[in-house]
Amino acid sequence: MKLSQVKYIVEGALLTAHEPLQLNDLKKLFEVHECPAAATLEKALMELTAEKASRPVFLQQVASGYRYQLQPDLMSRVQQLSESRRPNHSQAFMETLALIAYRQPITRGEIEQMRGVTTVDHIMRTLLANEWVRIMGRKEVVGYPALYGTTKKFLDDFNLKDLAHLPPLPAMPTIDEMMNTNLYGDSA
Amino acid sequence: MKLSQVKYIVEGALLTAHEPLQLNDLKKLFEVHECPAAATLEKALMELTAEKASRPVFLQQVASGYRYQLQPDLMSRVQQLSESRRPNHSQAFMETLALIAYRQPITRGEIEQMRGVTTVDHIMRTLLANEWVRIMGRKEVVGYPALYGTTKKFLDDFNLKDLAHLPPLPAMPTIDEMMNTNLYGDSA
Amino acid sequence: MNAHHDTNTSDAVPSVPAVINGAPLDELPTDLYIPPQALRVFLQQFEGPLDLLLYLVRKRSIDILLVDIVQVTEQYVAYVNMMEQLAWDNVANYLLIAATLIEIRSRALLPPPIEDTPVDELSPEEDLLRRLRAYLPFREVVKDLDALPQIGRDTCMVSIPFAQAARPPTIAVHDLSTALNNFIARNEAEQHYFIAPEKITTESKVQYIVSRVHTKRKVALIDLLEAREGRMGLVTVFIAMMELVKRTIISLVQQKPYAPIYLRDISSKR
Repeated sequence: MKLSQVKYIVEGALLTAHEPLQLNDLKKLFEVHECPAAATLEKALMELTAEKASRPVFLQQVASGYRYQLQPDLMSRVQQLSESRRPNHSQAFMETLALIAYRQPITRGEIEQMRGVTTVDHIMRTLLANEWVRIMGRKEVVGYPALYGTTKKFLDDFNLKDLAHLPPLPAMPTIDEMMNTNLYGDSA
Repeated sequence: MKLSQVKYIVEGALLTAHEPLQLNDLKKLFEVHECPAAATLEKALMELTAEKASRPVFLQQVASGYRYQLQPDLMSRVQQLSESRRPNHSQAFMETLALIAYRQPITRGEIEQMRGVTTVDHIMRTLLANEWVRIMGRKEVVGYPALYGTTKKFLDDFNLKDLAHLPPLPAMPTIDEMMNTNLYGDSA
Repeated sequence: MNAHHDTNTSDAVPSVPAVINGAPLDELPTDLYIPPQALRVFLQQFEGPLDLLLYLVRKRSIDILLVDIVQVTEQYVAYVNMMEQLAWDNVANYLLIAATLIEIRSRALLPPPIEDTPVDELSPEEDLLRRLRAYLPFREVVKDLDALPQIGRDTCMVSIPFAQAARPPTIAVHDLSTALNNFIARNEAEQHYFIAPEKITTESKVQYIVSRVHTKRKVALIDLLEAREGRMGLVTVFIAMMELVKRTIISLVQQKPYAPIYLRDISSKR
């Protein structure tokens, strides 16, 4: 595989990853037969790092691996924008966060199974990026899926002392209540 | 402000946004005195869109704005890194979605009448949980059944700018075509 | 059957609809006998009754408007009967189409009605054809819709985290519990909302009709129908009745057009 192609793949993965990636992670991007040598991967990373100057994001090596981050001179502008935008958290987003908060530790598969949806990718990304959610460990089952839980920042941002202070879940509604509750927010 | 600098700022904001950004959002990146004209912003977006070819991510306009997204040829590799499974939708699921998309607003009964099959609950549930479909109102007939339609998120998730960009619906076949044409790729 | 379907992406009806013991089953057996397991695999390829009907009609190149409808009907009803033995959820939908086919068949066998049918009213076969034709474009467009690059499947959004973003909380903590509650309630509601109807089988209706006809000799069709069983009950009684006529256990009597239809026991005369 040509270096340019290795760079293309590695850059794509790093730009869309929600946590820093290590060399070992990057190797998983390739089939066994096409996997580049460690030296090639490092060369690709070096070249991607060097592209820094004129681009708004740059590759940075941190303790837990490589990640792209925003140029510092753009930080205040972008922050200003994100604060002005009232993030329109979707129902899916709220439900996912609620499931993690009340049912932690929970795997992504469990969330998907409960919600019946497989496309929570961007939601998990946002939750991890917000640092409201973190990986707490791995579940001891096939595939060792990550177990997600809420962070201290989540507690801070929601003005909670600890998880015990989450509002209690009202008792399960009776069937009658369920039939009459306005579940979809429509004008039933 | 030079076009190159506008591009640099806009690209940085779009690469770090959690949701697609609209022109109005992008304007907030600039101080009042330096804010570029709408035409300049649009030119910047156009040029950024054109850079697509050799880059692993590219700028795409969808219903709720502009966003950077991964080249599809990299998706399966990137999925190796996360635990996300590739969602595969059944023909029944997609037919239901297609009927809602092309015939909205439509009731569940009308969908069932068209497909000749009772809509399975979990299909509607997944469509609603995915936020691809929402209840738009009630039909003014006995029982006031819910009228379903597609959401902006459906357009976003399918990379569509608006409903007019849906793939064209094939014309209703004549009886002759139905009997004789190779509609299904089978050899009937 | 949709439950089976949803675990895999089914394409349009493939040219080889099923593989049984390694051998492709690409023709409908002419004698209509398929081992039940094979039939199950075969029928799983179809999205529903319209799909199956379309397949039968096309494979046989049968003009649905002509008398050949008999052949398709028989085949269709045979499949539906087998399906019922396999206890599928979706049988009611198939039965409804079967009833329509039977109606078409019975009309084909009867002399044309004396009064002309109103022009703006479609005959059952025309209506069925119209439904098949209206359904096809949607069946087809799925390919194109599914080919669109989808977020989460073919692509994902780039959103590089930028740290130090001390965003003020924009969600009240109360919203969280509300979200989870709505979620739980919605799931529960949908799980309990649908009250499964009693299973009505052709066989049970056959026995019911036989017992009624046996004791009373002559029973009005209208007395066999129960409103609470709805469409499904109606269709099942109809099929059971046709079955009993075929087995020459009962005969149908009608004094004049639009008069009540009676079922008469003819088995005891033999």
